[in-house]
Amino acid sequence: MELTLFIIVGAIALISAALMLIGENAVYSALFLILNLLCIAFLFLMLSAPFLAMVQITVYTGAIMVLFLFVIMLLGAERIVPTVQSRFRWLAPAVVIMALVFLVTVSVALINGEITKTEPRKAEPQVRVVHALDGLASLDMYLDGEPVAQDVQFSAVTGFAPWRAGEYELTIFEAGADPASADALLDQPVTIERGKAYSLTAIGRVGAPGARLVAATHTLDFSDKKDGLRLVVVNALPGRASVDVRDEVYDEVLVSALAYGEAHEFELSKGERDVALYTTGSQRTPVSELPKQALDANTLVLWVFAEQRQPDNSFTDVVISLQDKAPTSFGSPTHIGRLLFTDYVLPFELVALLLLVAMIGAIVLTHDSQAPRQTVERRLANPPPGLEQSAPGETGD
Amino acid sequence: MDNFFDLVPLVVMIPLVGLLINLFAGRQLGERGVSIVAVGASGMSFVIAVLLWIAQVNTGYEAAVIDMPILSDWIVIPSANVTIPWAFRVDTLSVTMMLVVTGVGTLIHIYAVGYMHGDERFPRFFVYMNLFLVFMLILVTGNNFLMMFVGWEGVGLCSYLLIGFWFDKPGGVGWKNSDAARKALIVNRVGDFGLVLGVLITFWTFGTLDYYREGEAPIAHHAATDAEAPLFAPTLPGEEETHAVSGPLGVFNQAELWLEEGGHQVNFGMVSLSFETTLTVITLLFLLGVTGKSAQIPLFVWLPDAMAGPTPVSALIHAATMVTAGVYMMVRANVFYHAAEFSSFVVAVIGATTALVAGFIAVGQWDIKRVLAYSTVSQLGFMVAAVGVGAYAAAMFHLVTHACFKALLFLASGSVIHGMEHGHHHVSHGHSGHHDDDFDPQDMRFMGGLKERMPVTYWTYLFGTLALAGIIPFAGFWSKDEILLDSLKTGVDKGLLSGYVGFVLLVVAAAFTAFYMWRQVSLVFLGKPRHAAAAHAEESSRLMTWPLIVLAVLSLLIGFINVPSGFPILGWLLGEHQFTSFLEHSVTYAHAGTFSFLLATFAVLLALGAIYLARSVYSDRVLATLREDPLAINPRTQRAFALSSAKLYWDEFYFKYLIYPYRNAAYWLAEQLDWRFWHDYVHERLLRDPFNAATRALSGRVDKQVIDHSFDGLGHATRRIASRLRRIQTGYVHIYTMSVLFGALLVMILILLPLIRDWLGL
Amino acid sequence: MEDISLVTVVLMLPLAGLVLMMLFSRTEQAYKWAALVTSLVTFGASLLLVRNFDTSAAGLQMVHRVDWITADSFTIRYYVGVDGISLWLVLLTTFIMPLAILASFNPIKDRVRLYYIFMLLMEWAMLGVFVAQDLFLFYIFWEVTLVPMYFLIGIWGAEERIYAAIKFFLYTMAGSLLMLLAILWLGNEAGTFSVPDILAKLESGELAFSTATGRWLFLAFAIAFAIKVPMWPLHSWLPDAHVQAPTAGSVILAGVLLKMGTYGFVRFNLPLFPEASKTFAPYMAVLAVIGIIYGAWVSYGQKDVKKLVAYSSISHLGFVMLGIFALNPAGIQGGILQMVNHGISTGGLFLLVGVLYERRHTKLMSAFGGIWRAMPLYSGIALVIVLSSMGLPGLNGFVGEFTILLGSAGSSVLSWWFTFFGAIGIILAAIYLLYMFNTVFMGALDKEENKHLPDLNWQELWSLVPILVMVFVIGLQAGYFFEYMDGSVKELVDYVNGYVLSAAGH
Amino acid sequence: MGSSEVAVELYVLLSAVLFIMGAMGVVLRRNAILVFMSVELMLNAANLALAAFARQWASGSGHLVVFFVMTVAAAEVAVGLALIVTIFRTKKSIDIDTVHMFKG
Repeated sequence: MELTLFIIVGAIALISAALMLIGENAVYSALFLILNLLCIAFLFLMLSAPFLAMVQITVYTGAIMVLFLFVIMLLGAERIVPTVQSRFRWLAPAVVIMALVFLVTVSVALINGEITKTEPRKAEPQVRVVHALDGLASLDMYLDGEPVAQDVQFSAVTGFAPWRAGEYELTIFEAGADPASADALLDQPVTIERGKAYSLTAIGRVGAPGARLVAATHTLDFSDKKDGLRLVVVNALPGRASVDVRDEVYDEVLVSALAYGEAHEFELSKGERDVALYTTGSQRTPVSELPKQALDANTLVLWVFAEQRQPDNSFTDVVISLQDKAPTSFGSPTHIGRLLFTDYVLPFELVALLLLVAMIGAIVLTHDSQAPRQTVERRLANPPPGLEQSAPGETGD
Repeated sequence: MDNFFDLVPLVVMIPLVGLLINLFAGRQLGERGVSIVAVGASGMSFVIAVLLWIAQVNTGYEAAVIDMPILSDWIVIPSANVTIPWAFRVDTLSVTMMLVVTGVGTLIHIYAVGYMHGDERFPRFFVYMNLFLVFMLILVTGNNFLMMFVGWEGVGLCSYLLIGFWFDKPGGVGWKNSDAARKALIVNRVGDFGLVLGVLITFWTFGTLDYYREGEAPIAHHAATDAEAPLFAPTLPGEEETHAVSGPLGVFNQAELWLEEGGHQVNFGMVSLSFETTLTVITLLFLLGVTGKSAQIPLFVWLPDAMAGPTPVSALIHAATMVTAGVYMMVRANVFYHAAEFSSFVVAVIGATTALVAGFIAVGQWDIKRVLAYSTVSQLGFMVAAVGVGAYAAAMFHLVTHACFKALLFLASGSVIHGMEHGHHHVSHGHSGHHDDDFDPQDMRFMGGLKERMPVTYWTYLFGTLALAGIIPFAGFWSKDEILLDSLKTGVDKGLLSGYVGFVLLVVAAAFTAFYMWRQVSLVFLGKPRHAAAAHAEESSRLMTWPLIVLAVLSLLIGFINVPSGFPILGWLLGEHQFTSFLEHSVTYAHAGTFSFLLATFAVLLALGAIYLARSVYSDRVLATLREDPLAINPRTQRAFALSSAKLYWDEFYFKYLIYPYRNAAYWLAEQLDWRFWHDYVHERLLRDPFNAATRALSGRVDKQVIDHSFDGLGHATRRIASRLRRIQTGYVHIYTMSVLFGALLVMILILLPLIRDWLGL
Repeated sequence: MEDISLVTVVLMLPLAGLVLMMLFSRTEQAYKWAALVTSLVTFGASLLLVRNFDTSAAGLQMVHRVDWITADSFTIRYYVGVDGISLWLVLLTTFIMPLAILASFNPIKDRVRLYYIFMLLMEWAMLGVFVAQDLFLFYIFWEVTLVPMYFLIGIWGAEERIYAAIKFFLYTMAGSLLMLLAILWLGNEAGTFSVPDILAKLESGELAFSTATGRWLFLAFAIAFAIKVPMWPLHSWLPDAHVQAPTAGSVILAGVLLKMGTYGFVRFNLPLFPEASKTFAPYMAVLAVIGIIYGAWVSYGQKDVKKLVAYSSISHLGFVMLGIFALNPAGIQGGILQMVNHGISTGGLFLLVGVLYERRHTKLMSAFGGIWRAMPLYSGIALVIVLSSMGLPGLNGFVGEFTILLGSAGSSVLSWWFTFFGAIGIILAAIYLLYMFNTVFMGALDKEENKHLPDLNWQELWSLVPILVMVFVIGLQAGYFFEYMDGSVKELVDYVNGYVLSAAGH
Repeated sequence: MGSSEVAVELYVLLSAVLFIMGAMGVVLRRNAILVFMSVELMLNAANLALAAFARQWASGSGHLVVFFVMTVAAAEVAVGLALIVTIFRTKKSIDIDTVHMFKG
């Protein structure tokens, strides 16, 4: 499917480029170029670079090409037929030979280069915060003092945010507390690696010995499974030392003997599921039940089984269930923006400066102080004979 | 009393301050102010030298090493173990030299005030004179060879500046003076080349350049038998170590220890020599330095020319002090020379030969100062020969006495020249319109009969002459006698050839000395004036005559400081070998000779005979009608006189075989080899043209099309190159882009080469 | 990102000054002064370098290291710092520049703005060469120095300036291309262009190349540097460039640019290719000694003062090369000090020649004579500088030459013949310098047009006085200067010799 | 690698073809504006390759470089077109063969 699309778009790109090159009329050439650029924008999309595609369309087709068209129109240079034979007739064959050599070289490199065999870099790690800590209305979470999320309500889950890989000290505070002065409610060292996403989950009950932080790990790799999805189950029930998760429709145990505070990740095929939680060994009454739900392929699913103590000291079950598309930051505007303002600030500013200079330069260049505007004649494709003669450097013949 | 030694930097500093004042404020101060500053500086230095001498005597001749204030160590390279400090050494040898330099220097400064009166660049002259004192004192007070070298080259510089002081005299004289100055410095540099190499080897042999370290006393081979055991018991440096390390000892004591131990091997760099051979090499290289500075064969040629400078300069630098630096250095390094027998022999032969050759040449000169110059060379030959035969004390003694009487002679000759100029001025002023261009106030042929016109000058000159000729009881007698005695003794006692050779040559030289000096006295002062200028000459001013008188007295008396043992009456009266025993504290191998009545009588009689001979050749009758020298007329001596007069064609020889070839080779190298061939031919034919040819081949068509109008056929070489280079830049965007693409493609292929190779299965 | 190091500050000051100058200066006068002030401020900042320098440490100091271009297989860094080897050369550069700028106040009347822009650009690039510790960065600065110099010669030079400029450019460029290849090869092998990193890898054995490779690389670097020095027989661009360049151009060329070559040998050739250095040391020393004698000899045959001084550079830098390839602390330290000395003395000589040229518009020695009479102040200063160049003890030239000879005499790779012939250079220097001094300054003032030459004006005087001061300071207190280089040079020598020993031990 | 994705080699090949087409345009066309457009084509070809490799190595840097290239291209076009306009004013032609002032 994608290949077909690629072939079609690529073909259009090639044809439009060729037409642009051989066109006699500059306006047509420009239009073909626009088409070509649009094709490339499309290819960008296919390469999961939506931002670039947008920029390509707005900047290139929108701004640059319009400028081209303006200039062509302004100069009246739509049609230009060479008045004299080129001096360099050997150029064309030479270029063709070079082009062939180039293409052969590139092909050889592509065939022998084994680009695809190189290990792709793993995706950037992602983190999110899950609040399942009973007795705390909302919390702030920090990794090495840097806020991950603030003011997270109980049973809420934040969206994935990209994070740098490394080892961190994970701490949570009561919402609004100053991490510098206040004591952390809980802390836990975690390791964040590339190619993984983490649901940083606070579980248990505030002040109780069982309260802890769990970094539930999702693997961000779907290359080997077509219809698979990854499911993470977290046992956040302080009272249940070990639970089983059963699928009631297929009557199979998805997870068995999940201890308190443990997160288990496993793969599942897509489909509809009706899941309940039992104390290990028992099949009688479910501890907790999930509503029936459909699980899609290529998603990350998180189930956190927790409880909340009511004012009357009874416990209510709280099940946090979430299904996300796998977080791909790659190519997105946020991703690019983040890179732009961190690692690439200097080049970014340089380019900005360059643009400014170019702008001023263009103004200065076109500002013709000597000649009044009106004298710019419309010189068309066929300049009157004699003009060629007056070009400097030619006078010596 | 110890603290007095700390004054030694002042000896150098005071003239330095003096010269700075005169340099920056000379114009404002006026002649009077400048003289006061310059003479004052020199005089204060002398006073301090005297204080140091007294301190020496009172502390039992203990040597001291004093660091330079203000400056810290000069060259320090920790990783190479190089430490060369700015440090002064006060010991009997350096104090002696200080006294001579500042004492004679002060007198000459005073004299110069009168002599230079009215000169346009009066302040500048005294700046140089003080600068000379600074360097000379650094030379003699420095505690290491490199500091000595500072002074060594510095005095050479002053000599250059002062010889060329009148560089702008009209009529070609200015150029002659400048050339003389340049000759002096370059010839000295040749000597310095040897000295530098010697210093380098010294450093790598001993790991230091210090003579002695602080608190270290000289030790001698036979120190054990000496009643006065060394105060300082040196610890032996690690002898097993194969390369020189900076040991705790100065060079001389290390040398002593190694000599005593025997069999020491010197290893540094790629050199490996026995210690004795090393010493021979070092001393021979030092000797090259000495021949330059102290005007010995083969480098003595600069000194006679150096008389182009003002007379006080000749007296101070080219007679009394600077030229004796070589002697001082060899005496300083007496430990080395004593150990290096072969070098000593060479030294003795060179010294004695120089003494004889210069004495011979002096006979044939007409210029009053030139005679004295050759006389100086000859006397320096005596001193060097003395070192060569191991008579270090005698060499120093002769140095001291010679400083007095030769300074006296030069100053007196300056007084004569002054008088002659005065007379000439008087004459040509009186008969305006008539003046002879041939007149030269220094030519003895124009003089005569000045005895009556300039009595003070005459008497002082006579004193100087007698001292130089070695007539008892004048100073020259004592010192020259000691040298002759020592060389004979070396020959007889030790059986060394150098002693015999030295003695014979020196005796003949002594006879020549007496002869040419009396010839000079006769020509200048006796008989009747031979020129109007001489007839109208006038005695010089007090400022000039007083130093003459003082020096004359010194010439008479200074010899008594070292009366030989066994001399009747005087020895008992004045003490025997005072000077030698004074020096012994710092010069390890200074030793005194016993007076030989026979030899002394022989020497005096020889001198008197030579004087008598001179008196008879240059009798009043001859002098009255002198046109040519009687020796030049006499067929028997004609040839010898011509040879002497032509200075043995020594200069001509150098010019023909060294200087012209060097210069012509320089022109050839500069113009033909470097410029025509290397610069033009190689560049254009071998580099540029093939490059252009290649370019043409690559872009033939472009070339053909563009060449016609971008090439200016009449352009000269430069423009041609420029336009040829331009040719590859046609200005056509196509060509540029094409080349860029081509280059990019090449780079790409280069990068992908391994892959392509795989693909092709290579 | 690390803190901005002082070295970066010094390096960027000329550039900052340049920008400010272009933004705010309007008149020619303003341009002159802005350039002067910038160079003076840079000099001041570089003095802080000396103050902050820790003489007990051997390695790089005040390092500033930022990744610049990161690729998978290599990294190019902005990596600057000073150690004992480069410190005084940085100082030399910042010292010479104000003098050169001051000396241009009067002579440069044409395209003033552009001139001072190039001057500051030049300073920036030269400083960059001396502080860069990344081969790639070094190469960039190395090439950048060519551009302003090319224009300085080509626009403000004498009659044959275009020829000289092109020749200068092509010769240096040709040499440095080889160096570029070697740099790329090294960077590719080592995965980094930073010299300290490469050295670390060499030492740990992570990076190793065969003896033959080492020698080829050595030669590739050596040719680039040798052309710059220039070593005999690659010197034929030098007289052209020197003679045609404007005074300040010659001063910079002789004062700093040539040092880039000798510095390159010490900085790159010795540590990177110790085995090759030791193998080639005698051959390099032969060229050095030939250079010493040949340069001095040819100088004596010149008729043009400026050419004489130009050729004397070949002789002086021969000494430097001799010292460097003695491969012992004394030789190398002497060499480094001699680089500074030569910069000061020969820079001074070119300033002096410039003064004469300004007045008479000729550089032929025969056109002068007796100048001392007409211009006493000028001649007095000239005397000191000539003497310093001649190596009079107590002045700077001597200390360098003596230490170099000391090193070469004690060198375990050079035979004593090198010292012997090197020392002959001392005699020959006196011959050509005194010939020059005598013909120009001494003798009778017999040419009418020379009789009323004005003495130094204030710009000329103040461009010469600092040189005079340094001549004495270095000459009298060389120990102070050696103290700063000692640690670094010792480490270098230990490394070179240690490497050779261990190689021989196998 | 997901089979649904098109192999990176294809993208690179496409980019190479586009690039060399652009190059041919630069060398062979004489209309300055067309030359310019060919340059744009080359730039885009390069961008395409960059984006493809960026995906391959899941590196954001590739995208960033593409972004910068685009920006620089915009600047370049602004200046370049300004130049063309200016040259046209003086030369009354935009045939680059008539403009060879870059001669050394």
